[in-house]
Amino acid sequence: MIVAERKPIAEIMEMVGPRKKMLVVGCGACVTVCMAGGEREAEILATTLELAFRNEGKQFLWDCVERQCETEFVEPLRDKVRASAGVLSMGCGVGVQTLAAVFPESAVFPALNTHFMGRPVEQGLWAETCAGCGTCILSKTGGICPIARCSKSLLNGPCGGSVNGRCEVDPEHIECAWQLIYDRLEAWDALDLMDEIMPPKDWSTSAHGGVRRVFREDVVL
Amino acid sequence: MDVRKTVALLSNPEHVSLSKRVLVLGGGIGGIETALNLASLGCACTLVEPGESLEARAEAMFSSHNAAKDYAGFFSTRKAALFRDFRINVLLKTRVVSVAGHIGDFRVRTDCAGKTSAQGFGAIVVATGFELDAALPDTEMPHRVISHLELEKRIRNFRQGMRSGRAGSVIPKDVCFIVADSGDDSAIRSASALKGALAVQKFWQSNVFVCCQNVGAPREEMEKLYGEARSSGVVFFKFDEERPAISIGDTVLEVTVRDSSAGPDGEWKGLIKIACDLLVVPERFVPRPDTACLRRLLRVNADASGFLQENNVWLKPGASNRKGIFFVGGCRGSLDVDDILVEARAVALEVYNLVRSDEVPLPIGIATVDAAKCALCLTCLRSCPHAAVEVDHNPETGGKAALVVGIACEACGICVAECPANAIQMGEGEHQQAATELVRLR
Amino acid sequence: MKTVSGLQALLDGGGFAVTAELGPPKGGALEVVERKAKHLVGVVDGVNVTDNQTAVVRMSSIAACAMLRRFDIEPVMQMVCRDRNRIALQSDVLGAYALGIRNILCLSGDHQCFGNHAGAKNVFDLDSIQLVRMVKCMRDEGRFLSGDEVEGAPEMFIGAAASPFSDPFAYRIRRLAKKVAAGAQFIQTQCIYDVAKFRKWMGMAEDAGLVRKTHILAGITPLKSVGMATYMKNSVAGIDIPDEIIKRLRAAGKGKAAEEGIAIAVETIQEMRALEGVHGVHLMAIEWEEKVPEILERAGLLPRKGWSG
Amino acid sequence: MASEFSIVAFCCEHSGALAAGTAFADAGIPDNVKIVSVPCSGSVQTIDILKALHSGAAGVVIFGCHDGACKHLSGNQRAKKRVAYAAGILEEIGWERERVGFSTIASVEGKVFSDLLAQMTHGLRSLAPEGSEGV
Repeated sequence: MIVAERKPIAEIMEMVGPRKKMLVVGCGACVTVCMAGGEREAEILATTLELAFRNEGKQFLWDCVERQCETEFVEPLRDKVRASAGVLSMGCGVGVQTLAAVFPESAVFPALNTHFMGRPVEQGLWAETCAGCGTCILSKTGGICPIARCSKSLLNGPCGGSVNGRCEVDPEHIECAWQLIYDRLEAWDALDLMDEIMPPKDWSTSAHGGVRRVFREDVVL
Repeated sequence: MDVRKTVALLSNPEHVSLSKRVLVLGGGIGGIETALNLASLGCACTLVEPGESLEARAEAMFSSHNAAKDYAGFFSTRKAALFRDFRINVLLKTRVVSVAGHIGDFRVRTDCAGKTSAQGFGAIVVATGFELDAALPDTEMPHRVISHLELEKRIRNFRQGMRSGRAGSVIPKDVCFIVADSGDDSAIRSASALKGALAVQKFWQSNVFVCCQNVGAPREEMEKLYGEARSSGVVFFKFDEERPAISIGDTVLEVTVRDSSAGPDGEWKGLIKIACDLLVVPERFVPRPDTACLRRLLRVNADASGFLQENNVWLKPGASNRKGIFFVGGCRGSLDVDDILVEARAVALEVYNLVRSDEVPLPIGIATVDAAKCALCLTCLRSCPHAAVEVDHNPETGGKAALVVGIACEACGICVAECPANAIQMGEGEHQQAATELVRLR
Repeated sequence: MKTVSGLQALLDGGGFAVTAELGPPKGGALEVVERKAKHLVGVVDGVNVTDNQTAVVRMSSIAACAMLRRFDIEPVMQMVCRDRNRIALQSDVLGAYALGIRNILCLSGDHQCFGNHAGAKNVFDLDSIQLVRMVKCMRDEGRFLSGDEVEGAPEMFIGAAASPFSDPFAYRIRRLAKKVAAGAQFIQTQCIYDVAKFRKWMGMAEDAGLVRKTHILAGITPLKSVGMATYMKNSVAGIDIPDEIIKRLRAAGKGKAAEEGIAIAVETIQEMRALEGVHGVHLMAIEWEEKVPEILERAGLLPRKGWSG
Repeated sequence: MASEFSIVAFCCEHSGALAAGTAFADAGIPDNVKIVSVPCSGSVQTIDILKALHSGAAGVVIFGCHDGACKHLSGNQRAKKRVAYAAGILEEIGWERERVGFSTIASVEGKVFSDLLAQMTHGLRSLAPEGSEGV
């Protein structure tokens, strides 16, 4: 899922600016699960902002949609958006832009910082596991992605910064992905995969190749 | 009709029937006693033991660790009773693979040599015991610094050797024991050291020194042992905070201890050096390695050192964070056989009281999930302190959603507070949500 | 193949090579390069010029290498994958060759979080092994990574690094083998203090048949103080300093630790010279270039025959 | 006691609420304190705390059970963390952390209960003026 985190309130307050009435919109999908922007957080943010601006008598309404990235789910907000001077989206960056696209006449602001695609390692801790590079190599790396999980995205084994299974970039928090890959492949008796020289990656399918699209002719109506 | 009410009714039928069959995990003395007590109360039991027989489990009990008595005879009598009892089904070489469900209806899958089977139980009693970690201080002469268990083995071999006329190994001339206070198991360690000291003196006629912090709890058996040891010539040194230092020379070990017992003039605190050729130190009692796995399967909590049952005043001895799951004996850190016997009886009664009636009233004010709002984030499942939440097909929608199992819910409202989708409400009961109360404040 | 690298000529001819390291200045000051170079002229067979080491911005390696040639020093250009994509890397290899640089050490590069621009976007388009292979392909096949033809193949002597004390230890030799297979003709190692462990690693390299396929230069860094030693031991990944070394430095007493550090370096060099398969030493005297002649003198490695150009 | 502002005290029914009862019987509880009984301190949500302040309370305190005495095992720890989170939010909007608090208490500690509230009242009085309006 997409993992995000609420922006500092001060930054959000700056975005509010002179607006007297705003709508906070949560999203019921990924950001609910990662506890950044679901119904609960939308309510908390709206209440917090009313407290923060209590002397100016500003009003913050809130609502939450099923998935903020879908036009159909966002559309029903039209009246509420129209009645507000602006929208604070608690969706990921995709949700923010969907709101902005559906309501081009309204000012839409992001209340979250969208971080990465990842998984909850434990309750309250999320870690990046996929970089969305567009050409998956997990079959060669024991199901552990070095592009997302090696600090240098190396493709041919660990650099000299791997010590005791940790990455020198932040030994306390980052595991060396290549140590994990090594251990997994060793257990599978498939270490010869790590003897192969992996050729330079074609990054054109990743964020480096220009704006990306996925197109399925058969499902186009 | 209100969807929430419907869900509440469907997921919490008013009458919940309970299975009376009880699963007992572990075939040591705790497990055997629990099963026998339950059977005598009329509960059918299944006792599951991963080992090939129950004897291996009992070995720790025969050793001198367990207070001052000799339990070998007692154990074999109880074991015989266990196998005789038609209400008790003993499964050897069997492990628990998965546990689903809740009190009254735990669905447990077990594995016996690759063959799995499933059965339902009303309650589960864990009696998987403890283990001794004989890891000793790093030394280049490991055979000269040994654990209590190793000492017992050596004495046993020596005696067998004597009987069969074979020459034994070299007999140590001076033997030193060190026993430091270490919490709950101090009494047992002391008993072990005292019994070991007496045995060494009796069979090897060695000079025996015991450096201790405190000679155990004031128990009658312990006093007796201590008296016996003193009168047979065992020399005691008592130390305070400063632990004895051990230095290892080429041929002898030297223990340096600051003796804090008052001398004749009432002031003397001497630094004493004991040269010995065998040093005996106690093992550590640790949870069995499978305890952590069992914890995950059963979704129960442990204390900081990994023993089952956390330290909480609301939990009666043997009770867990989950209704219907109990702990007996070594797995929760009880080491003394006499204590374990009492525990087994008490837990059997608790279990019996829980499952004796065909139906139990549902708790009042339990939480309910609005399946339509549930984002399946699993937060409630992870944060419920009583493991009362499941993710299952919702009876209302047919789709998957979190489900608070009424009979296991303790109505604390923690899941309500954690849910990021605002999808859980406290049921209509005596508890009103804090937010409702607040309305009055405005 | 036409030999154009003096270092390669020495190593391929069976000589024991000595390389040193020179960190370019954090500015455009030519005189700093000159001052540091002065200590190294005539006493080493090549000088590595670091490429924004520890991700701290310094004068470019390529420019400093070109300057060293003016001072009669054979440069070894270090090139990291952190700051350039494949386009820039190939372009710089060509530029370096045009400036007379004949040795290249291909590295992944320290992560930018260790430097003075932690917010920088890193590149790592290629990794060090892919870089080695790319340079080899440019040289031997006259082809860019794209397959296009190179006009004037860069005749580079290609090197790579090895970190024998990093983990997983068992994989380190397989990784070395990958670098050699990719085209690494010489290997400079991370600094060595635990000689016993390095011997074990060399044994493994020997068993894998690698010592005949590449020239291994053992990395040496003299320790200046107890503080430096403990810092490197605890905070620098891939550096393993045995307690005995630290004890020796400590025992030397205040003001004498540096002297002891040099003595240790000299001893280690001598041990390396005696070690089968080690074809040279790489002396990384960090901001201590002036001590290089003394260390080499004491290790019996002077005079050098020098670079004949 | 006449007071210019109010405090909301969320009280666990196993400890805080009982301590409130004891305190009430002993010396009474000031009018400005609104007691809200909850099944567990861990059931108090961040939004509850913010809403209390939004409704005009000058301060919010949660009374949970002592460590190892929470009927729901970890409820008091959850409450403590949530109060810290709410305090962080307040700090972000320029309010004082001291406006929210968490205390563990036993049912018999009526005096402690009163003292803690008196302490909080005293502390809040020195803070001005955000929370003091709108009661």
